[in-house]
Amino acid sequence: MEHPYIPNAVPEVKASMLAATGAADIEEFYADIPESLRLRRPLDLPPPLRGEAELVRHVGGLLDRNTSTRDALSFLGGGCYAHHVPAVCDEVNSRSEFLTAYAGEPYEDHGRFQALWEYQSLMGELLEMDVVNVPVYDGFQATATALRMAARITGRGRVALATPIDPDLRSKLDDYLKGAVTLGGPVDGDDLAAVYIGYPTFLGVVDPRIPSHVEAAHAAGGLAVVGCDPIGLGVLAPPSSFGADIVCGDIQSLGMHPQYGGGHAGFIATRDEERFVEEFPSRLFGLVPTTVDGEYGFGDVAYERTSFARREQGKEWVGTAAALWGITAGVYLALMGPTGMRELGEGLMARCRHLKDLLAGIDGIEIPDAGLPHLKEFVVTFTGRTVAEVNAALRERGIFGGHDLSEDFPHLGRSALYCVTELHTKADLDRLAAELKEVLA
Amino acid sequence: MEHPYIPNAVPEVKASMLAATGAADIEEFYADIPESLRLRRPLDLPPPLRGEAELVRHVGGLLDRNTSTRDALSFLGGGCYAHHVPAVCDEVNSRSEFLTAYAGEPYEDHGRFQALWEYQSLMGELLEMDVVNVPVYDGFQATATALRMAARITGRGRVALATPIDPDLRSKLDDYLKGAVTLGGPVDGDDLAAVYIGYPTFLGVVDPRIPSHVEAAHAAGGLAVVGCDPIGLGVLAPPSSFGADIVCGDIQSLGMHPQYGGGHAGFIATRDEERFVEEFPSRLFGLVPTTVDGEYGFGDVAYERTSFARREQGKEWVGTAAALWGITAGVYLALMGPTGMRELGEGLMARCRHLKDLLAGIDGIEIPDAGLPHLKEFVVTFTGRTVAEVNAALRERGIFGGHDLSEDFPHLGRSALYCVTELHTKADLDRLAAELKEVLA
Amino acid sequence: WDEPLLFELSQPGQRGILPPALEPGLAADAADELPAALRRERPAALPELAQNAVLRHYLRLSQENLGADLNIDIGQGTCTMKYSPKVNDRLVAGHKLAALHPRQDDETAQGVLEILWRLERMLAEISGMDRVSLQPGAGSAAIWTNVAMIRAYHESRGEGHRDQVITTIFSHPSNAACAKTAGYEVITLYPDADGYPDLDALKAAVSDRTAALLITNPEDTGIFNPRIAEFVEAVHAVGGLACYDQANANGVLGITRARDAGFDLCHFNLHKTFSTPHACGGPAAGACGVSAELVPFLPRPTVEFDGERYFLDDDRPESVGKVRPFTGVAPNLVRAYSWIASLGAEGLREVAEIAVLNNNYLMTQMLKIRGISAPYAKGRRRIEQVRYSWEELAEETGVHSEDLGHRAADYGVHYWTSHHPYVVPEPATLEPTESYSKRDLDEYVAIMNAVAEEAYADPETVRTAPHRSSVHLNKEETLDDAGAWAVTWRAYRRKNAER
Amino acid sequence: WDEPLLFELSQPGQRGILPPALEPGLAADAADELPAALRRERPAALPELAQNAVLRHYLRLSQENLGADLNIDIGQGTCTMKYSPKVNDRLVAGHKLAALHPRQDDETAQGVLEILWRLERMLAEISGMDRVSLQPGAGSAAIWTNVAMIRAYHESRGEGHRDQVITTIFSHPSNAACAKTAGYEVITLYPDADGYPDLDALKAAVSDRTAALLITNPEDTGIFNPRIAEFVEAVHAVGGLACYDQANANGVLGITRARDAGFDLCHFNLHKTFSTPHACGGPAAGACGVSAELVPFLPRPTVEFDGERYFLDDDRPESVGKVRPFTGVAPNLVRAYSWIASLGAEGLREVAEIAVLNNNYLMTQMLKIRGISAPYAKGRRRIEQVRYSWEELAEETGVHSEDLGHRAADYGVHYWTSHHPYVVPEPATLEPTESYSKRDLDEYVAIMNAVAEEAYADPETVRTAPHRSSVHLNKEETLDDAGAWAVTWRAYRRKNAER
Repeated sequence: MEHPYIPNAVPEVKASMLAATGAADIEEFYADIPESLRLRRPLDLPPPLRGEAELVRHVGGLLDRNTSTRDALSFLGGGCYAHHVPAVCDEVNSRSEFLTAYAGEPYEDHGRFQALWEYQSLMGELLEMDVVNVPVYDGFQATATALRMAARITGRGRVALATPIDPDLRSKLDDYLKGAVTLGGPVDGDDLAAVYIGYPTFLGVVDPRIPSHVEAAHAAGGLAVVGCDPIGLGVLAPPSSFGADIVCGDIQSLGMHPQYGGGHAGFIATRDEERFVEEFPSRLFGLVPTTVDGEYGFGDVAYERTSFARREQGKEWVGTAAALWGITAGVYLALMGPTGMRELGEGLMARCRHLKDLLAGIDGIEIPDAGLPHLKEFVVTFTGRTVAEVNAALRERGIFGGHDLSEDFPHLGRSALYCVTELHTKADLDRLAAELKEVLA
Repeated sequence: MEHPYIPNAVPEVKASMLAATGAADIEEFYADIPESLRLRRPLDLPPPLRGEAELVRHVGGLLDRNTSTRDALSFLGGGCYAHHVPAVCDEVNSRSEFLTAYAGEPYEDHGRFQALWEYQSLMGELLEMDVVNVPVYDGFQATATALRMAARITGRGRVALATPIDPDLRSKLDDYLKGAVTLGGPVDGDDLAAVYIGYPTFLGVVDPRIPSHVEAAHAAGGLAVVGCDPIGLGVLAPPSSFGADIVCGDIQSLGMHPQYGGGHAGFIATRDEERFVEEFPSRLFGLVPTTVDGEYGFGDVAYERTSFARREQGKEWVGTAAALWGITAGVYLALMGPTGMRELGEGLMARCRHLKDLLAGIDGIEIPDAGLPHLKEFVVTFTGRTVAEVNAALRERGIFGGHDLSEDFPHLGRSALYCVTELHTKADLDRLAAELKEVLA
Repeated sequence: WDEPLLFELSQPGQRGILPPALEPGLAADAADELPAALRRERPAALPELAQNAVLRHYLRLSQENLGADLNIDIGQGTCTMKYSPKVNDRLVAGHKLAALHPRQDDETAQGVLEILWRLERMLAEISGMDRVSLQPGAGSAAIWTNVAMIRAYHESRGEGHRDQVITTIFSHPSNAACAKTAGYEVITLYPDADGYPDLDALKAAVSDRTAALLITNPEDTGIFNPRIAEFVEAVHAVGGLACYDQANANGVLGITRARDAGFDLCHFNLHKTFSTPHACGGPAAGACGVSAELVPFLPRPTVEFDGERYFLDDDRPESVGKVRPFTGVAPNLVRAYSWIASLGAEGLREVAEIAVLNNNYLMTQMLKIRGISAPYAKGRRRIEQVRYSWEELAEETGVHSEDLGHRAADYGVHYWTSHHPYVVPEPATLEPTESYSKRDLDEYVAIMNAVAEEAYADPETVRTAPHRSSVHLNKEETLDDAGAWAVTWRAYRRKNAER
Repeated sequence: WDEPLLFELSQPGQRGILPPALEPGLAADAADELPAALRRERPAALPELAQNAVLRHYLRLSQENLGADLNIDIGQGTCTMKYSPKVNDRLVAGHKLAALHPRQDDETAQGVLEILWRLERMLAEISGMDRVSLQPGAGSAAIWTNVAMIRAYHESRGEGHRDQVITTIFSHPSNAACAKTAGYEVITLYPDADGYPDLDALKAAVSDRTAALLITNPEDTGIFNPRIAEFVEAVHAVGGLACYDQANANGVLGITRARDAGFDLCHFNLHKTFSTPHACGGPAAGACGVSAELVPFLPRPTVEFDGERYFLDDDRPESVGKVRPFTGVAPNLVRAYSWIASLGAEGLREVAEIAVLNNNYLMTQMLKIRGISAPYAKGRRRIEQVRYSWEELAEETGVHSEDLGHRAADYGVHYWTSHHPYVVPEPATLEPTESYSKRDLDEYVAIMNAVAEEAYADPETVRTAPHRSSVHLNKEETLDDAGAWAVTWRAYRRKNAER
């Protein structure tokens, strides 16, 4: 039976093509593979589901066993967020032309180049920085590379961590920076390549001391690297305004569904100085004149930096990453515009404020940083039951409680990171408070 | 607040445009509407859900209250069918270019014309007929028009019904044919414009007497109008092969989701004779040479027939109908090909056979036409409980039982029309039988 | 793309999709039950293509098409080519609507029933009518439904002798054609010097044979008939019904209502004013609003609410019955509901006002173009559209309106002339709706201006357009020649072979 | 389309989408809590556009793009541009995956966890490896992950002194670059006369400083190295690890397996061999297979099954840790699973065989074109791709490979030259995969032939191509000039103003 994905499997076609090549059979093409390496049995795989309907039923049936954040009321965050995804974002990124293109030249793929350059430009406006890269894999990779860039730019080897960071990010940094950059220590000293600042921090705080960390780093001759979730920048000052040299983070919030962690893409932004630009490993698309006056072309800026051009002589390495999410984030920012981003930020802080106030009033709950501003996440400490117990009880009630911090941040006690988004109505927040009150009673 | 759907609501823009028109305010444009006709209060509508996220939650929340045929195991048919819809069908009909185009000329909408002409051609091959129209609204409309066409072609005014038909279709015909065509009576007589034959019948039977009805109609100087669900034509002979003059029906089976009745579109097919073609009220796209040699153009065949061209002098009337479903049915037939249609038909009959055999063995069930061939539907008669009782019990068990015929076909007793599709696995059919056994025990 | 026909791409043996396999225990030969005469002998001569070949073909065809999402689609006047929000498309794509079977028990369809019920109330408020049927498949089907109700109404009162329907030449052809199909004699009113339907002619036409007046307002000219209430009265005076074709309702949402002018019936095209996508010409959706007297005749079933649950009511003895299968084009009804819900009363009024502003702004700019005019009601405003005339240009250059439209296609836009007959000579009908920005309108005018100037400077280029489209001018004569027309590939091949 | 930049389309005051309104009871001024220094003062200078204007812009840009669905996309050799089935896209688009949060309790994610678990077993069988990590974001990230595991492995055995990694020039640049980034000295082997990496050079290079060999096979030339097992042995002999870059696995599915040749690690690009869409350059997905010895070092968490439930195991003390957030690019993992599930063992083998048939057929036809050659291993077959050379054509016409590629864009296809350095002069790399039909391949060859003939007949036309694309030749020098390059609109405007 000819498979719909393999057109030339039709026997007559196969035969005529074989004839054209002069080969007796397909085995002949494999003549260079020694018999000792040949697998002479069929792969041990489940029987195929060739009919599309059967496949849909099988895979769809498995996925249906999941309970999604649309099925439940979720307060999970911690690096992945269920913000609203505008329908136009999904529409654009599901277009065949974007979804199935790859690495064409600026000429046949003008649209892709323009869309990604526009993404860079929109992020540039949000961040008020002149250089933004084509997305890397995720915020982890962006952060790791930003810190390596800082080390290369300064010729120094230590990065101080000014704010609590995601333990998973720490794990990534430990691996990726090994042998090149050490992490920790004071925001001081002539070995200081940079200070890394979370804005907000992993625990959701917009720390008023951030500008002083930046100053301290600069005073020591180091750079300030600020990690941020761009979703807040409608109300939060762009890090460049208080002196950040490199800004990095994840754009998942800007129009990507959570996708069980599949919606991530990382950005790195700097000023437009050659010593910064030359240290990017990733692609940077640039606007360029063409042979036709007034026409906009696009191409790779300073391509010789990259490992594509110079293999191990390039900066770190570059490959396929997360371009489609860059295009999507561009669509998101174009839809939101300046006013949308401001209103969204205000809405996040208002909901966050409301939930903090509600929860602070419940017996058995403390909000450690209640007095500090939070964008959309904050820590909730349970004085009695464990987070696991509370979350299990909430799950029974159709609620996904906050991310359990108890193991990673033992000094916080029985704590969880609660996240609100603009999708939470006041009634949702009130419902959480009411259920928590019952659970903790 | 400027609504995203109304760009020029921006006050400055509004003002500049007003200025260009020389009008003082928008009221001026309404000067011709007498004050007595003006609504001087706001419409009494619910407050708007301007934010897309709020809208999605509201409408999505309402829709989530439905239990779909994916949530339940359904045996409903009777004119609307949950066949498998290939992903490529959905992909093509959700393309902006097709979804939001309308009535452009052959030049800017060449793709639409070609896709619809190809639909006509694909249906033509399935039916082995040379003329197929751009889809009308649904099978009801197609049938009603086919019968009016038969009356106009023959100059006679009565259509005999050779097979049981959907009571809803009968209702449509009673309204639409009133004053033009009478329904009923023998397949004989010099007033006989046509005989109408369901193939299969509304009750699912592929009636072996069909060719003899065709012969009888022809003998009386009338036409044979055959209504059919094209999904079966991979195994069923095309009606043209046994002499049908006009074939009509609904293409919902060919790649349209049920959509609570929103997936219907009607076809009418005839031989390529002027006396037939000239009686179509609907559009017929034709292949046409252009000023460039060898180029295929497309346009309207015999446009002067239509009410677009000649208002009440045209044949019946024509308007926006269901073109996108025609394009989709074309995609479906192109994907299925001759072998797919044959295999599908064989699969339907095999499942139908299996279920008939299973149910026939259950106490309390009789299959009235068990001995006749059925494509995908057949009548099940309950000797004890009512269909309503059986269906309520099945619903409790996550099954949608067959469509209740008790009221519309009282002579069949407590009967229901059960439908299988290629989506039913053997296990599904066995499950129905097991549950029915319990329910009827 | 220079995309061949599907049939030319066929490669025997290839498969686009495979149906589910027959499991053991199912009879592979069940089709052998069929009597020989009803068993297909030779497979259908469908093309054979791998899945990506089918996809590529249709994607390329899609790119050879414009669509409201892609261009400044203001040239299909009377069609109300407004933005169809993508979010509404996505709302109806999920299985909670797509996989809903219309014969399901009402208990399992409460969500969609509630939406239909709410949509009916919204449209009743917008039209001022008492009840609204959502069953018709589109505008012309709604006109048919209204005509059917009119017929049933008169018959129920023993006035089946009323055999005339009056309409106007600027009302959609389906008004005349549906009335004719229902057995009525059609009387058509032409415009007076101001472009309004002639009231005197109406008064002369009405009689005890009058079943109804079917009329649009504003008509396709965009001119609102200020004496519309008098038209209604004149018909009522003789016992006829007044039926309002509100396909062109976009300029009057929240401004004026059908019932307030005395109409007994009206209809909306939900794919026009209420934003559901035009889909290459459907599926669309129509809605028929009626006053209390006509309610018994509404198509069945209606959607009812008993305070706890929603249900379909099929027990309506005076109903005209079914005008289409089941309860209507549900996905478009949900889209229309979503669109109204996203705008509310204030938003709908803004839609109307901006549509009218856009139209009058566009008219101001268009009339600066050489050779164009806006016949009738000189110096007066228009509502939501304008029927322009290129008569002067045609006389001076020999280039016709149709040619200009073809040439505009070379610039990525187009327009529609008008329905026949061309009462306005060399017509072009533009309707900008509320969806297009000032920038868009200015761009469209610039293109039209360029094309018009070209008609004066180089008429041949315009007459032989399109030049940059996927295809060139058709040799139209083939389409009206029964010996040559080719509605299908099989007919084309046969006729070609016979030549 | 001649589509402007988004910023040029901005119309102040327009909105593309509105966030949810603040309900009563929520503090509209909550942002005032922020210290002044951290409060945004002026709004971001983002463009302001209505929703349909944003949509139209991006739809037009999409139409100015090719994509595997639209063209005969065999010109991006090494990229395995196969058909990405639409059904798989639709399976991952629903909320049951899209709205799944990666921090959900495993109990609520059993469906996706089962799919990941099953996919790992499938890929383990296909590679012969013991376990497979699905966490890496794409191919280069998978290479990095393998290098990180190699480093951790040697360190765990007290052999941290091993500081050299050996690779080949026809292996993907990321092999060299990742090794360098991890701190290794990189030794690169060049091909011998037959195009194979030089075994003698390898034997000379290995030592107790050797951490690993990172090698592709078949390499980008499409030539399978028959002595690959000897390469592995040579590295093993000095205590090094052998790591197989299986980005190019499409021709060997079910034919030969990494572990069977003795490799300790390998990786697949799921967006290549396993059909997930290329998405303009990601999101993609990588998979790292390892032998039992390397299992402790796999990224965490792993997906485990206790016989009843699936769960994430984060308690892996020797793990290299996280290489990306959470558990990988879940939608692509589900797509890859679906693709394998739809083909099975027999289908995968047919994929490989037809990909290889297509490639050798294509080579036969391509080599008939004037001026082209396939360097190395003359007269021998290739596996899934071929690196061609236009050296002869370039010498005879002065037209370079890149120019020919640009000209091909005018015909709606394109090709990619090669990674730098151009070891093969004037390279062009074609990989037809199993997705394209004979007809497609013939069409592609015909275009290439036409372009090559044109290079001889009219070299200037080819050198100045593209002529029919959305855009013309870039003035490349701007891109390397720090005073002129413009990575963002704000930089462009600033530099323009400064001029």
